[in-house]
Amino acid sequence: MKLKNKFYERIMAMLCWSAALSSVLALLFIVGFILVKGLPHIKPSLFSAAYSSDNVSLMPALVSTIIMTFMSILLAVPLGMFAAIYLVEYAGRGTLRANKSVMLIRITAETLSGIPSIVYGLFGLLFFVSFLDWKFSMLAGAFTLAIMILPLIMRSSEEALLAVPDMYREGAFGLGAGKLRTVFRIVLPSAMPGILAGIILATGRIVGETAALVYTAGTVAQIPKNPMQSARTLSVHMYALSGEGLHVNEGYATAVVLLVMVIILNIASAKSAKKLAGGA
Amino acid sequence: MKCFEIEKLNLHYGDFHALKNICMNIEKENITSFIGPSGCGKSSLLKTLNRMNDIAEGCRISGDVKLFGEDVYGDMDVNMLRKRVGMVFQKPNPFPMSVYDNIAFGPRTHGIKSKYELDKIVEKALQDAAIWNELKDRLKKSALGLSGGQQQRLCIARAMAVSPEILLMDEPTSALDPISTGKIEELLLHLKEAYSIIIVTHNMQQAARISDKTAFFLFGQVIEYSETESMFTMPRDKRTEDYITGRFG
Amino acid sequence: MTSIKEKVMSRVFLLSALSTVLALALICLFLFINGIPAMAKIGAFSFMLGKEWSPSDTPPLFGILPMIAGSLYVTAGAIIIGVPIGILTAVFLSKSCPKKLYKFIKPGMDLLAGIPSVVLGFFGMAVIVPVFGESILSASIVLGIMILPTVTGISESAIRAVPQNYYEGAVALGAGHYRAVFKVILPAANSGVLAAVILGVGRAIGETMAVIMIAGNQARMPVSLFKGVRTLTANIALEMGYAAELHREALIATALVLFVFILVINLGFAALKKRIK
Amino acid sequence: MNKTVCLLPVIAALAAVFYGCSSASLASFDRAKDISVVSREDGSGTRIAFIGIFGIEAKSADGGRKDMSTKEAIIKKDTGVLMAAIAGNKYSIGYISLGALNDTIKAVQIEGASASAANIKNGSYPAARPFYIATKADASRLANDFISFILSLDGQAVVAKYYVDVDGSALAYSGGKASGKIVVGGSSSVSPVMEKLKEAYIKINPGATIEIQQSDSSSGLKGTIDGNFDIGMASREFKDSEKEKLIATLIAVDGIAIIVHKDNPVSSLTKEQVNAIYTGRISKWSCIHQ
Repeated sequence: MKLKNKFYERIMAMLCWSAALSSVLALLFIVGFILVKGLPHIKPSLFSAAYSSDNVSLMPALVSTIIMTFMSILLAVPLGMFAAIYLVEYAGRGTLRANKSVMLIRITAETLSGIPSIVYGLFGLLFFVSFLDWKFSMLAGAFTLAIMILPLIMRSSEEALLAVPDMYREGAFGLGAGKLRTVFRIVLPSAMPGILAGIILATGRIVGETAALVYTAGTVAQIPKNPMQSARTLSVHMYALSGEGLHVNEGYATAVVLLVMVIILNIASAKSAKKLAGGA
Repeated sequence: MKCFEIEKLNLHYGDFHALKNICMNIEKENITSFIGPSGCGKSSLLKTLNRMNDIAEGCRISGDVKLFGEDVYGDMDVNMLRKRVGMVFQKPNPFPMSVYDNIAFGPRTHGIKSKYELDKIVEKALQDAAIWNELKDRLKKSALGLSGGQQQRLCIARAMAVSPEILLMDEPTSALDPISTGKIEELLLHLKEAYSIIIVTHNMQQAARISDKTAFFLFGQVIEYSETESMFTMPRDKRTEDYITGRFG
Repeated sequence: MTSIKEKVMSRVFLLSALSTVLALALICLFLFINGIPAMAKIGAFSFMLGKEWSPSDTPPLFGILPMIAGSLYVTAGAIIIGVPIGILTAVFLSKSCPKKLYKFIKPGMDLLAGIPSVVLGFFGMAVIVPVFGESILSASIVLGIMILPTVTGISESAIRAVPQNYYEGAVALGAGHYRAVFKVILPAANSGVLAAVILGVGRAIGETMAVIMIAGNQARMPVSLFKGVRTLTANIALEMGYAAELHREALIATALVLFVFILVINLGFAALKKRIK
Repeated sequence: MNKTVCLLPVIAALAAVFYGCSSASLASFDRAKDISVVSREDGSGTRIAFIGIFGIEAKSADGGRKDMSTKEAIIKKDTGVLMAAIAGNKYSIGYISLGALNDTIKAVQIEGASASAANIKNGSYPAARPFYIATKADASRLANDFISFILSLDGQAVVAKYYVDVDGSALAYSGGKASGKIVVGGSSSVSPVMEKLKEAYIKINPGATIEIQQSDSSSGLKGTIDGNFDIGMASREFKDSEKEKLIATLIAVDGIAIIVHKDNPVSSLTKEQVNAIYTGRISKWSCIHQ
């Protein structure tokens, strides 16, 4: 019987180590593959200002990605943060009516976060592009993305607000500060790192998004002059290149740039999350 | 007859010297209590006896501990050691499972599979822990629904289900109300014939009431170790006297 | 004076919170308005259970059963590959990983989670497809890798949330490290792990870009593990660009089916979680 | 010690994957293998033209039309992804626009004629299809100006580089400098040449901005009818419903090349064989005796 236990321990140790190892190997394999295929094609021409069918520059896509991210963050962060403030600070903790509304908002947010990006793309096409007649435009893309990342920002802001100890609030109330002043002066500043981590996580999702944008922001490869113009982000650019088939190498180079952006975002998010853990 | 022989035992958590040069022998089939102010190393010594300290980060041990003559830190299988030396913790920690599965977890771990045998073990363990009639009709219910006192007696029953030779108790009643504490003390007195019991406690009346021998710890050292009778009436060391009379905490 | 500002702002906060409800309502509204008429015209049964999808023929046939089956097969494949490895990795990270190793693996998993699906599609097309062909197997492997970080991350935090004294209780009874982890800690964290699996399912069934490149997109019932299949998402993405009138509404109805699918999975899980509590 | 024990199975598995990839391309061409047929999505102009040319559709008495291609065909959404699929699968067969040919894959001869612009002009290569642009009667001045540029000598010179230009009294371009913005959307086969034409036109008329939306023929025509696009691009004949609403202008003729993997010994097929492969009547390479 003692042997059986030792056998069980040995087997489970092997399983856990192998699983972790295969996860790491999968990651190294993918990143290695992208770097091997993409790095040789990172040339200055790739970053020239204008896109043309000969010189498939990704600069317009890079600029559009930054603009698109900025627009969706501008839309989603205030909404998400205010929603989190309502859920944590204002929703009457005891009253039944408030609880029901809190429950409704929570379930809605959870459902929204589960919706596939292709369904968002379709909704964007039906609502923003044709119903509101914005046609294929950055604005339509930004609004669609804003709805997509809203639950993410709401949840991370909520967690950050809940992490703020109650004694801060009591201290402020004790000094006669109103609820609003307490929230904006005391609670938000100390929750900011957590909210920032959430925003960066959301940016990571925007950068990697394609399905939702193809049907809302279109696939035009020039730097848009105004929000109503269609534009492609880096991921959409990579998808379009693979479609045309003439510039697959530039597609891999775009993948390398995408990977670098995701790495930078992850590091920034980890840093700000650490700041939250390191004391308000 | 000795169950544990401890010679020149030193223990470090990182650079904190928790136990300094402990030498003592613990008698079989009686209750030995460890008393002393918090942080004096009594719990650390208890956790050394069944190697629970191995889990603690950065814990280094020197010197030797023998269980019935066998070196605990030698090539003895640690899981078998913990089967023979059961432990009950300060805060009751039943598993988030049914009462039955809690008790049966130990025997199942050590290879007992047949339902018939498990039923017998569970019933005997709960009867030994004097809680059978309270739980016999809710064996399938979750253990987390029980009261603090019931949960602790369940943990004692769970420990006994693997039929250990020795029971280590780390302040078992400090989290319980006086009535449950009384029940557990009565239980320990009853269990004395079957198991050697070592109990760490803050409650000196408890030590005086139920233990045969008592050891007083201070700053990681054994100040005095003798019959409970003489320890509480004629303490040899002044520091023991000060602690017993409550002059310091 | 401030009380007016207070009242106004508390309204603003409430409205922002309700914005999510508005968004969901709009999505449901537009999907139902555009999807339901098609279902009615085609006939809900022949649409959901029809085995033949050929929209450009005259008369067109709109049966999405092959795509529903395709989505289920691929998602099941992804779960079979992604969930066990994910949970085992989560146990490894939370219970038996040396500190210095953890500092590398954890950011690695976050990076794996951040890799865009189009990049994974490229990887799948260039590495997995030459070996296993455009098939359910290839799609399952790539989707398995895609949901791996999600399952690992959430399972790990669920495992870490289990109180340490359960582990000590088990070990004190003479249970080995892994027996204590798998027989006490993991069962205690089951609602967190289940949430991780449900999120994994949601992500796998909702994936489009990677699936289109490697799954073969044959609009017929799945034949074998080594043959390709078309998922609901691929069906939408492949044909949405050019679909007209009824065909376009049929695709929106496909999105509606997918949307209801996800809704059922999430609400079912929420009910299950309430029952466990 | 137990760590190394558990490294072995994982490394062995990965070695197998690597070996799997490399060995697949080294082994010679096994004729007994199934043909893996690759086709484009339903709306693609290339597909509609391909099915028309090779007769892979059945016309029922009451005017109904049924696409007879085999359901086993792997579907690829764009030209590039289809070529990558052919290049990655030794036993595959597919079709693309002649203009997109490159050295990663091999084009086979049809009825004895190799796929080239010359053979299309002299009619020996049977698989050719028109490149149309579509406009509504009320098209903007800039749109008409751009179209007149395309049909002009300079426009057709750009076309001739890749496709078969349309003979005709191609006069030098002498259009006015119209400014403003037009949107050109549609076939992914026509988009590459349209990008070239746009770049050439912008050089002459910098005031104009032309936005190109790549998708496929049917969506291009539909977008033009709906007003989303000023000019639609299609690489197939117009349906009757489209003919009524749109003015079709032929700007080029493009061949459809049947492509196979470079290691595939087959280098010539008859129209009948292509039809048999794509309707699933032939499923193994051995049925094609060279």
